[in-house]
Amino acid sequence: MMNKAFAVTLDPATSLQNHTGSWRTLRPVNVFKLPPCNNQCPAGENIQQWLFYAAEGDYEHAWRILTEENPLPACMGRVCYHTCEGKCNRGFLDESVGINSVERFLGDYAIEHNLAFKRPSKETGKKILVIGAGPAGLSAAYQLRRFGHSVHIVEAAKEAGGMMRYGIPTYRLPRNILDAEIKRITDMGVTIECGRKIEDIEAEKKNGKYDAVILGLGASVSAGADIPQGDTTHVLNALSVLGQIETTGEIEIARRVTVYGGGNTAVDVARSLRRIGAEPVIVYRRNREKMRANAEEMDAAIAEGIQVKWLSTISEASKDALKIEKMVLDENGKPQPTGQFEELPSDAVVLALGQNVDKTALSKLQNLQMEKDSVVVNNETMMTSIDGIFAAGDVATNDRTVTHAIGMGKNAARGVNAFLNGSTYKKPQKHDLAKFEDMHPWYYTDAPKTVRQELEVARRSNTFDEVQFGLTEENAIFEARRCLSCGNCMECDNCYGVCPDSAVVKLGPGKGYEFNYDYCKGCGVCAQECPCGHIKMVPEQI
Amino acid sequence: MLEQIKFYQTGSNTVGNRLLNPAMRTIQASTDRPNGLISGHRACQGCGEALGARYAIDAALKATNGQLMVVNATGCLEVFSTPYPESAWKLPWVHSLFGNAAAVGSGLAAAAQVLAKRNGDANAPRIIAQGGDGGTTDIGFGALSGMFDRNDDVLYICYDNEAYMNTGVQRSSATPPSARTATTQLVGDHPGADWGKGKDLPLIAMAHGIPYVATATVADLRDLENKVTKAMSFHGARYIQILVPCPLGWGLASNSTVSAARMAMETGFFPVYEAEYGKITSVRKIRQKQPVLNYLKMQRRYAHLTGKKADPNVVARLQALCDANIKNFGLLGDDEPNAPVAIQAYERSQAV
Amino acid sequence: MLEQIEGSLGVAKAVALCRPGVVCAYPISPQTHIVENLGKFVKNGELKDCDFLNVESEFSAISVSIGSEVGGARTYTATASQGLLFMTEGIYSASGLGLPIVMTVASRAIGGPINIWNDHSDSLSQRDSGWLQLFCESNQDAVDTHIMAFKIAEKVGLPVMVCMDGFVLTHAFERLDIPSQETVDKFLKPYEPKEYLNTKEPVSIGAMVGPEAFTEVRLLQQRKMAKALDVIEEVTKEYRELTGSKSGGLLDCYNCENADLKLIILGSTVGTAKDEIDRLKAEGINVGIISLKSFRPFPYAAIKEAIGDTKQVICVERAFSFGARGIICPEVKRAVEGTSCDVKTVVAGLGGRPIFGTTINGIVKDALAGKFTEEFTFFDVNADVLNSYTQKHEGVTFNKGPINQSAIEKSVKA
Amino acid sequence: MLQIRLHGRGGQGVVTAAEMLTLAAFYEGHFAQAFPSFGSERTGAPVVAYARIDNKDIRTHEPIQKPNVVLIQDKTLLGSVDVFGGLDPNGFAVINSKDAPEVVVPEIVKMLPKGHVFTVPATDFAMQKIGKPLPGAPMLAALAAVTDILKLESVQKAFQARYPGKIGDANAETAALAYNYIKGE
Repeated sequence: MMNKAFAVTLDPATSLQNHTGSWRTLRPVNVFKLPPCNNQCPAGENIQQWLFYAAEGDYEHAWRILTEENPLPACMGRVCYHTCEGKCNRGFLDESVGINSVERFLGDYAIEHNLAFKRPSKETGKKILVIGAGPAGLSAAYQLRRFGHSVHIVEAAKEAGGMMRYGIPTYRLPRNILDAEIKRITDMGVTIECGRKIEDIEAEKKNGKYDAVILGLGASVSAGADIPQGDTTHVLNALSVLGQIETTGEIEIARRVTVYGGGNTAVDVARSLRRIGAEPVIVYRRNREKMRANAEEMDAAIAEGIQVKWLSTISEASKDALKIEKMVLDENGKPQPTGQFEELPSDAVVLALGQNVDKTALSKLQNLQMEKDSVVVNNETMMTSIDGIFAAGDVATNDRTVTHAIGMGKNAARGVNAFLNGSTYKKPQKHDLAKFEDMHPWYYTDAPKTVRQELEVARRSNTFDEVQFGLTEENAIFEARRCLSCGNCMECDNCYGVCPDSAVVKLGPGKGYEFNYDYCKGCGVCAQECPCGHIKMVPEQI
Repeated sequence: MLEQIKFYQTGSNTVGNRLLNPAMRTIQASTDRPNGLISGHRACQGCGEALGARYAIDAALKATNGQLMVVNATGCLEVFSTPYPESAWKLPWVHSLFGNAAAVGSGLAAAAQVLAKRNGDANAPRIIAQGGDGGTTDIGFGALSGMFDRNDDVLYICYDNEAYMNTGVQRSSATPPSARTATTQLVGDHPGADWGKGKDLPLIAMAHGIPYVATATVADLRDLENKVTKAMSFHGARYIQILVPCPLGWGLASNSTVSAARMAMETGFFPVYEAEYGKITSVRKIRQKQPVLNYLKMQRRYAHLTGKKADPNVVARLQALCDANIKNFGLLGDDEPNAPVAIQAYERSQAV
Repeated sequence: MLEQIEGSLGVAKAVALCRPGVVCAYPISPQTHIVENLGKFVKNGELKDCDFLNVESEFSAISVSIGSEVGGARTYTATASQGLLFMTEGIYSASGLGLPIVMTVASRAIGGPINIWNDHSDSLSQRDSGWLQLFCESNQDAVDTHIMAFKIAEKVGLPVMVCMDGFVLTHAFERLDIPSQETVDKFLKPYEPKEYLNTKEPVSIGAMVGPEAFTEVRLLQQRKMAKALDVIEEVTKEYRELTGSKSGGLLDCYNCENADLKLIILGSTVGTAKDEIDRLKAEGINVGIISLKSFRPFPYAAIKEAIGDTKQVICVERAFSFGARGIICPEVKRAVEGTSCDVKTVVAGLGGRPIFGTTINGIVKDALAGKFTEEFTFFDVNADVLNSYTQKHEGVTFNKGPINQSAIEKSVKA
Repeated sequence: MLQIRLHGRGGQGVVTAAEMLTLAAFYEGHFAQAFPSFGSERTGAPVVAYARIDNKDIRTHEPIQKPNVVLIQDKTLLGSVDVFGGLDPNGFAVINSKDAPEVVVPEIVKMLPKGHVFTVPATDFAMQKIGKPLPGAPMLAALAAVTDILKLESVQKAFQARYPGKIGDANAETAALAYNYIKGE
């Protein structure tokens, strides 16, 4: 031991006795904001979280987080219209993150590695009947099973999958993928009974001693149109065309086909027909901006040589031609006839003007409140006007996408679970939206050009042959790593590093950070330099 | 696979990056970082110097495996870190005077080497001498130049906040033109610091032909750590000047320390580069070029250049200064710097 | 071993015998030969494990010394005059940090006007710096005092200035008895610093100390000085016993028994005065000489004892305090306060003006004749030189011979 | 105590000569002291050095005002510097010149006792043996010859000790020439 001089010589790190936290007038706190992707996702996927793990290469962890909200990632990675990407904050920087392709990669990874869902840790003994094995029903069944309930699905069609099987062409969703993801749900103990259409829901519930029922019926009936037509005109509906292609792999149809409609189904039909050698022309009464179909799908369709007649209605059909009337949009955006006509050579017409739910069984339910084409449900609990009967998917909404169906299925399961526990499900309050202005974009790197080009191809490949063009692991990680982690910690250590007072404590991987208020002087550098906008300075209560 | 993917969420821009291979992570990101300058010091809120000092000293501690001793010139850093009875330093540290840190460093290095030799230790502790820009570019300049001349085994770090902050923000020879200080006030026809004055100490250091000279800022931690680490791989005299914004002296929001330093780099106002034996070997390129006005706007010391009465000619001159830096140091794209090499540089490079 | 060598070389050899770890130098006359020789010793290997640094200024010389001493190495440097003043800030820092640096001051006048010759204005300007200041009366004294200085400094925990008259001693070529390395090694053990910077026990040295403890820090420094008085005597005793030397000590008395007058003298003038005192003795005049070796700490008790019951004391001073009077005299007065001893300052030998035996003779005769009527007198002033200016410009003339304070004051009023 | 004052010009080795003088005396067991007149003299300027030789410890450090001997290494100083100032009336003077003392300093020859003023062509000897105008060694040798206070060998040894090798030997040979020059007179 040295003989230290008084006062002039000091022992090391003795400043720790000086608690500079008392200087503070503002204190940093961690805030969790809702990333726009998550906010947008109809299935409520915690995208930022699963990208976080995907970026690390921990695919299973990522998949498990993903499947907390959505049991069908491999399917969704293909068929979801990924509106999340349209809201992605990265779009302000360069291009939005290819969330969908990473989801698909994770889904495929799980299939490839035989990842299974965990069975519930304990059984509740409650029985639930789910009607329809489409995305809503499967989602609801999966979530209910996770709660420990026993679930039985009754499906009218020959096979489970609903519109995923009978409404989506195989080039968008190979059936082995669908089968694998359905099997994973049945492996949890969910039973699916196919080929039976329940006519009397009340009786079924009562006889089967179900504690609750979820109506998961899809919109399986194509809407018709009143088109004056000759006898010989070949008019088909979209679902039957798609169903036939699904079942047989092809369809006998003329070369010149007109697809009538502007939704996703119209595009699916057109592109499917294109693949079997036809020359489809889409006729739509509004313009491109008003089109309901997914823009990427539409781009792909055009790229594949499919022609579109915008602002057109079919006023008359004959054997080999259609009489088309030109339309204009009025000030409300509604198409109005112009009285101008032209002729479109066409051997057949496929009507893709929307689908409806088969309401025959529903109409027998007394006191079931309906609105237009769907069942009225409580927005939070998803319960219909009848106690114990819930609804999800096409039957309960006009937003008839697979993603919506999955989200609604999940919500309905939560509603049922609360109902069975004697309470009412309340949706948790959403965090504030993570806005791009809250973030510190300087920190995010640009993609090197070569990698980006490679990715352009990869990102678009999922519109065609996925087996060949699916994302490589490299690209998936690459894409996951582009996530800005909006409003949520990505553990970049900035707060920990930039604190001039070493007053941020790093808790270790996955645990984030905490502030040491003994020393934090409240300068705010951590908040300023947090790339994600995860730190907020709030006034001290002095 | 993970390591091969060169594209990261935040690349090397953030302090840590869990996605980087551990060997590539910053020292500051580590939970067991040395914290050579620990909490409880009395620096102002958002002090750039406290931050820069911890960054640099921690990196040097790592590079020397803890065999490091520090000499500190009088100044803010000294005053806020060691007021009796508390020291914020965890490593051997000494303060003597304002203008003599480099020379005390020389003496300490000599002693360390002699003692190691006598005790049969293979490696003597390494020495860092450090001070602010006043202690470096002004009052300690002679001692520093002498240390460079002798090529003593000392790394001198100048924490450059562009004025005498400890005494209340007076002009130093590192104060940029037109900046307000207590001795270059915003009055008269030419408010702020005079044009045509000041020294460029990194270039002067390079002219000594010493093994290593670098500039860095607290806004690029990885660059800073790399430079300190690299500096410690050389023996002989080395110099690093780190831009450390001073919220008080610059009239900067206390949360903007790092942002201001970044802006200084991205405008070209503060060129960041390194040189070995008098020759520039690398330049930190501007990532997102900014007009100087964006830098000036952050700081009240330039309030006279951003308000209604602002003289656009002065802003233009400052922009020209940035443009000259960009050109001379090759701060953009693939441009290459071109500076003459100093005397004795070759000989020093040949010295063991 | 006896050698006929220059004083500077003798000092360099003495310092080398003390095995310093770091020697640092900036050249200034008349210190140059000391450090030139040390530089040579380091380079030719005579002085091993020592770093010799050529620095760019005295400010850096003291600063390097501070650094190396903080680093735990025995450290030596040397300077003079302007160099010492240029060091001043570091001088205070070194003592405040308690660093036992040994530094030779080859005493020389301070400019302006620039003057390279010997007087004591440089070393005495550092009176309040917190350093021990040991004066040497001969080169043998200088050799021995340097060796003792390291031990004293390290025991006390304060730096030591060894003050030897520039040129008069540094450049004098004389017979010197240089102790052997074995002897010095026996006397001076390898340096074990009380505290120093090292990575095993990290400390922060040089804290900022505010009003809450500054007085206490200063008191402890004063306490070290008090300790130094004993340490100087102990170390001197030990050294003398080991080597048979007569050097060192707080002060040295010559012919002090029953002296009618005592002269207090610092430095090389002592030898010249001794010869003159012997001549005066032959004339029947009994004058004692007190050679003041330690000016800081000032040995009040030893001075009082050395003066004894002598009624008249003259301090022969080679520097003074502008606007005040002598520098040594007030200290001596304090020492004999309450006695009837009369203490005065006689200024002589400024800026290299030689103090001859005749100068001493004149001082003694004037003193005994009661001619020093005031406390402060310029003795060896040349009225012709002075008048050549004052007469022409102001019409003022001074009488030949010593000029006292009131003559100066009167000349202003005239 | 013998007090010697040496006069010369910067660059002629005046201070060295004073030192060598005391070193020679040291070899013979004497106490001796040499010191220069202190100043910032440059080459060519008049330089004075002093030496004292005694058989007891030399305590005084005053400049020599009353020398017993003056050594004048450069006779060009004679007109400009009071080289004989304070010289002991019984003292000695040695002047570097090939001319006779009566020619060089007739008044001094008259002033001092007979045989107390010598000249020696020290520079000539130095040029012969050393090849440079360094008259120190022959001047000291002349002093030794004049006063008998030192042996020639001691002077030679002093130079050989300070300049080991050729230069020392050359100085020694030069010294011998001067010594014999005086002794031969």
